[in-house]
Amino acid sequence: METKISVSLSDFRTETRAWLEANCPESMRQPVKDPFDLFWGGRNAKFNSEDQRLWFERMLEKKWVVPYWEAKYGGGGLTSDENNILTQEMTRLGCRKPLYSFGISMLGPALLNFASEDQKLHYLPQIVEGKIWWCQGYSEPNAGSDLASLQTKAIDKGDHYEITGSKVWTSYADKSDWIFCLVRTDFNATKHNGISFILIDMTSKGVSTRPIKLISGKSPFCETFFDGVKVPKENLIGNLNEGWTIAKYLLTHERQMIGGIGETDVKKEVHTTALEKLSLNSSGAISDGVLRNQISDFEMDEEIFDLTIQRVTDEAKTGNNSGALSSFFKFYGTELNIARHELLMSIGGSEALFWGENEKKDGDLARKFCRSKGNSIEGGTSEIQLNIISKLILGLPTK
Amino acid sequence: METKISVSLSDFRTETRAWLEANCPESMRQPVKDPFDLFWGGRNAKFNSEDQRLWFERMLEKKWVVPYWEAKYGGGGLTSDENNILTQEMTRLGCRKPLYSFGISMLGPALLNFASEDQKLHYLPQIVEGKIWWCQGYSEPNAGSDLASLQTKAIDKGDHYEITGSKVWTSYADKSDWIFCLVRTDFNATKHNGISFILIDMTSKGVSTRPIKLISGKSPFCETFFDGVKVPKENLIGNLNEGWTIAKYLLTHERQMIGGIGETDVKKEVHTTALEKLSLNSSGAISDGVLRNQISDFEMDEEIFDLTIQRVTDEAKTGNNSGALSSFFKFYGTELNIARHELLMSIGGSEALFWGENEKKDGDLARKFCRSKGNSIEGGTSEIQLNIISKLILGLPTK
Amino acid sequence: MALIITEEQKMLKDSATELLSAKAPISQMRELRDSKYTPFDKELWEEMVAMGWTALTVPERYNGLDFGFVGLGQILEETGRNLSKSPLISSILLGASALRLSDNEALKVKLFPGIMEGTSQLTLAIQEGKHHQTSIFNTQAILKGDKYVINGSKTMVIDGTTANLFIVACLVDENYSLFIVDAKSSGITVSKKILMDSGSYADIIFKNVEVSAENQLNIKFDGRLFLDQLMTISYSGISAELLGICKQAFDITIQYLKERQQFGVIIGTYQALQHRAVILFSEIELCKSIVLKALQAIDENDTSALKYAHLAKAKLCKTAKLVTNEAIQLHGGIGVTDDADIGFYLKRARVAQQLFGDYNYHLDQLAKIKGY
Amino acid sequence: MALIITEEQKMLKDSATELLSAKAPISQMRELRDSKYTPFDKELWEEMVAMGWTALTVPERYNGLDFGFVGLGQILEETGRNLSKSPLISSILLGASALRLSDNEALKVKLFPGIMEGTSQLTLAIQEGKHHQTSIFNTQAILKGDKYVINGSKTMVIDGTTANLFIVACLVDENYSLFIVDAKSSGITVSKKILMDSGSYADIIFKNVEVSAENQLNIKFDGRLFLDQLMTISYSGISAELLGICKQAFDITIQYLKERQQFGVIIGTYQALQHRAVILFSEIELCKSIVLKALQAIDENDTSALKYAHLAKAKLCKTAKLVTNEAIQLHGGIGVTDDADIGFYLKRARVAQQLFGDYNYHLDQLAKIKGY
Repeated sequence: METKISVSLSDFRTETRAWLEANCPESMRQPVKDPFDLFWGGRNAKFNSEDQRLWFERMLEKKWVVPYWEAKYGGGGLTSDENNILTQEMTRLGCRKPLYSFGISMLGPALLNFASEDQKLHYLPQIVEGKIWWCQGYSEPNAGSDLASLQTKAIDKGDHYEITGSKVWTSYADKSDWIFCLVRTDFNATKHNGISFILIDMTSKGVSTRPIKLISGKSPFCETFFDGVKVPKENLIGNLNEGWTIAKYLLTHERQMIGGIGETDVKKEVHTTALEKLSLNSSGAISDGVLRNQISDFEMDEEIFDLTIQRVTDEAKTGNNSGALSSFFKFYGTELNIARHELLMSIGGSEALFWGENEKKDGDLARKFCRSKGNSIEGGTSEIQLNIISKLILGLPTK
Repeated sequence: METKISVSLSDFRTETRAWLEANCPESMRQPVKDPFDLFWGGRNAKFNSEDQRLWFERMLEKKWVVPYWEAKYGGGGLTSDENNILTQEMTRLGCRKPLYSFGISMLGPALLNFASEDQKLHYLPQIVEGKIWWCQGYSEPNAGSDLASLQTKAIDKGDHYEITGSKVWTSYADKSDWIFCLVRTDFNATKHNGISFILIDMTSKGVSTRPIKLISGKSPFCETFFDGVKVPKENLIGNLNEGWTIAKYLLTHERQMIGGIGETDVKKEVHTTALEKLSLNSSGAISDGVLRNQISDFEMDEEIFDLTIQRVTDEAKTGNNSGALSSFFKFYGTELNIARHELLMSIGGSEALFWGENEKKDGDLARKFCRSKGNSIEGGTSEIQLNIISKLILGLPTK
Repeated sequence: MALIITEEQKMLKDSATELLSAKAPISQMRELRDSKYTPFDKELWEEMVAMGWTALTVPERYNGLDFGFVGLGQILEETGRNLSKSPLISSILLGASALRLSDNEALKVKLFPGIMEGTSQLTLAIQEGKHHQTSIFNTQAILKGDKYVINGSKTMVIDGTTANLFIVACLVDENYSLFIVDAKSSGITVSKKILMDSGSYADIIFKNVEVSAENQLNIKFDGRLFLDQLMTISYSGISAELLGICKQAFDITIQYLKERQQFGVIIGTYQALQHRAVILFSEIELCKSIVLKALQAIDENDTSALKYAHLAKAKLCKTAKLVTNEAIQLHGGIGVTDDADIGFYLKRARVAQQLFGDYNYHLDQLAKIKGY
Repeated sequence: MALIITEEQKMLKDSATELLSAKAPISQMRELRDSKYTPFDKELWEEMVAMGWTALTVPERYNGLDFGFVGLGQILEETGRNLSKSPLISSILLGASALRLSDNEALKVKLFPGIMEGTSQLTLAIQEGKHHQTSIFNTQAILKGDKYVINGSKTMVIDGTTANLFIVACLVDENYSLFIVDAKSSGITVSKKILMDSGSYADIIFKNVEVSAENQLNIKFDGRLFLDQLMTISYSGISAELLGICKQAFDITIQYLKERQQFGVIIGTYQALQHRAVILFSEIELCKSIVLKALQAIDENDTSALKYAHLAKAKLCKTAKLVTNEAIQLHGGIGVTDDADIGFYLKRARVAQQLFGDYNYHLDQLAKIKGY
């Protein structure tokens, strides 16, 4: 079969590859060992290495920190095809992202869709330049799966809102400069209709955070408390009491990320690890027959799941798409990741159980295993995804 | 460990064994090939062989057709221990039951618990003597899992009831003499409170039946229609409008039977079939490693399930029992039987797919496989059992 | 290339949906079964020929349409949906593909016309034991003069009672080879076997069956490679049919969940059933992807085509088992009656699962391909 | 014999419930972990000694209680429920059992008193690779004069950093043999490993370690049989602990389902969650039966005891994986925080699953025992 590639795209790929090879420092092409080794930007931005600084500044100058946003917002203005090529080439070379930011992946899309032009021009370029470290304030202790029952309240005080309540699962809240938040602005409306989306400076008086420790050890998650925090009214994004629309839009985004869509990591195949670690029988097969079958079944699903991402992405290009499919990807992708870690533990046997006393250095496998258990909970539990698919795709009735 | 066996029980076992060996004809000790080969009694009772007649008459004379009922009802008056010994010895020798009868397994227990003394003295001895072939009329086309919503109505006409409606899943209705039936006697009461339990002569005017064909081929099941059937009032068992109590009692009984409790067949181990039919590798293991693991996992559950029947039975003797456990046995036992047939099909490969054109002779394996799919539906679906366990054992709330 | 079907492939699929729902719905299959297990409806077969389905994968130089296996897969998916019975699998998926792969030019010129016209019906005789495998055959072909003499026995030959030509997989010395054998040749005994899907299969014994050396399908083409490529097509094609089975059994079941009432509510409102339905939906989503990929891989001569074919058959076997079992269970009592159609999906699925290797077989092959 | 526990066994179990809930609840385990992974609480150990638990399986002729393994199993089940940390597994389930099985009378007389008093702490050094197996050891003991010289290395030695005596499984020529080795012997290197359950394990290297021939546990008793019997006890005992883990993780989860509200209702009203809870309940019902049967089989010298032990460990490993995973998932967000106790059950279960062979290992052994 022939594939037609436009000449200009082909040129773009050649140029991109050459530029990346020339400009991406060798150390920025290595897999990330420690999440704290990433560059997150922010008011107190600190580069962990000279290479990291160089890479960020070069990409910023090239306008490739967020290559697909419009130029007026600080983006590179690339077309979707060009952006795909850039992503492919970065993946091929193993280039890290120059900036890790919930501003790019979550707040940005919300602003682009729901903010006023003034707000976009104000916030988006700051995101691109890495000036603000953003975190997300959605869930509350009693509003997890039932997010819309959130109780953090924003009371209208004329020129500002006064915000009181608490959020959980705010990643890096203790390091962030600003938080984008869902708050209740109307207590009389039905629960989905009284919610607004607002931006809050974390240095405001009355904001405090407390880290959450997970079963895997320390985590970037925090609880965040608001005790009568004053927030200017212009920080409201979109219409008052219509924040749920923005939330739904962002949750779909988040599900796709957690489900593995757009992930660029190349995962090591499980059977490769198995071949390194396990004994083989005389015909070269893994001696543990049960494990061999489990691995084979897992890799079957993993490979086909990746093909499914491809198929649905291709279908979306022709206009056939259902937003609820993101729930399917989130559900299935996280189940696969959990299964992967179970297998790695099985393969590793007693060795994989090592935990150690130094959280930063020891027990990588066991801690990642524990961490994976959260995948089917964060970003909407698997059960919530199943409910969504049942209703929106299968059209099964609710009582 | 020492076990104390009372001398008289030990004697009873010796005598029983001797009697069975002397009186059970050789052909009545062979496994049943064709269900139509069993003796079901009834007005038109026909013995399929001289041995079958002999065996029934000898057991009848010995009072062992229903050994555990009181003598005044035609039973043998055996104690529970004695009855267990008789069952064990019959199982050991492979003796068939002398009479197959829903009268013994289902109606009898209901009569014993809920009927008047007159009714007991009238019906029970007839059951023992195999004079009446009974069938069961519970489910209706729109009252399956939701049995209590049954609509077959019995209208009070002074000296009799007039019954109109239809029943499904009435086994052997086309061969039966009488049916025990749940009917609605009060349309104003809540659905569980307007049901009565009544006995109907199948030769009454207005009764008709139609056989139900299953995916496995012909079946003993029928649809049974009642078109203004006159039924004397004395045929009511228990109190008017309290039939649901009897139904619940009988359903528990039925579940235990379907779940395999009290089953005396000795099932051939799946791995034995596998060893006969499958190729082995050089170390004597089944070459198909996936199948080997599936068999091993299945036999693990099967063996432990049998132990669980033993444990719960033993616990019941000490007074610790929950009726809802019959739901667990029904659910788990039928799932195991379904899994067993899936494995046998896997082992048999293309050979097991043989169906043939002669229902009586061909395709035994494939037809039994198809039939097994009904196990998790008949006698209350698995889903209903799970609901019951959730509510009655786990105490989980309902909305 | 994009993992979607093209406009042309979509049109072909739509025309298949239309023809089969009109001329070969599941009621036809039921009638055929109730007419002493008639293998297929001849009129339908003529319609299929008229639609060009028999020429779909035949190269243009032999006057075929050369439309590709993605196209044939779309049709097989629809026959799976309708459980339509025809010689499409035996004569086209297997027969025409074997001929297409052959390097025996004379045989191709001779046989393609009859296959396309539907007047000649081929089938493949490969399986010998209870389970499919392609590594050991006991059937041998020995060269004597200008003829081969075939001895051995085959089983699970699809439409083996109606085909006029058998493609027989044999050992010639140590090598694999495929021969076209006339069904009427002396020394052939065909025993009809009706399987669970009401389909007609055959056990065939070959006793000193003579076949001209001109009937050897692979002349210079290595028999092992030939078989691998033919099996790649077979696995993928049967997987396409299984996909149709899964989709339709699922659709019927979802429809039932939306209609059936118990306890005063539609049973589709029960969350436990909803979640199980979504699991089925999810697995079928994966199935769609791998079936299309496997079919595309054949058309593109992808070097990983065999791996994708194994993946397809493994995943589809596993999913078909799950979906058909759940479909019956979610139907409740009506699901196990012969009156309901859903049981036919269970029965056809189990046969299609065994055809050319079950889940276990393909999972094992996948591990072997990856070297563990 | 009846598959129920006796009144005496029930009383023992109740006393264990009482002691552990009072003195070794899960909060103690958390404190030990937060105190630099302290292996166990010495005071608790003394209480256990006072309760007679260390003498439970010691024969009467050595002044033990000879109460049997069903009894020890009840206690281990309760330690599983509470995740209590103590040397019960290492020194009693493994150590005292090895000594009980030994035919070295002098050694028994010498060591039982210290074990029962809790002053001497034994453990078993058997595993060498990442996975448990009992068929190949590289650790060798070579007789030189009246001493054996041991060379090799062991891993996953439970409480290996606190035990004063190691029972080391070795090869002597071609035969298996077990030796009591003083932890302070020259040539021994112990490396502490904290595993996922916050427990303290050791990798131990034996380099020319000399041990008196009098320390050989099996004199005439065949080493293979000795190991099989010791493993029968080990598998069954760990299974009893896993049963307690499953039961408690389940109970905590059911409680949570009855309390937690979302969408204005108690989440335990959701049918999908109810059905999943019932699956867990059902599997735990099976677990109860096989654990008791396996323990009874030891006490009764049942010739099938090893089979029941494999069945127990296989089933319990599978169920513990299912139950702990579902327990976390059904808890939602709180389930993955360190604040909640439920995560500890996951972590201990995974370690106990690996100890003395995982599900895969025991399933394979079962097939082997049955000859397929």
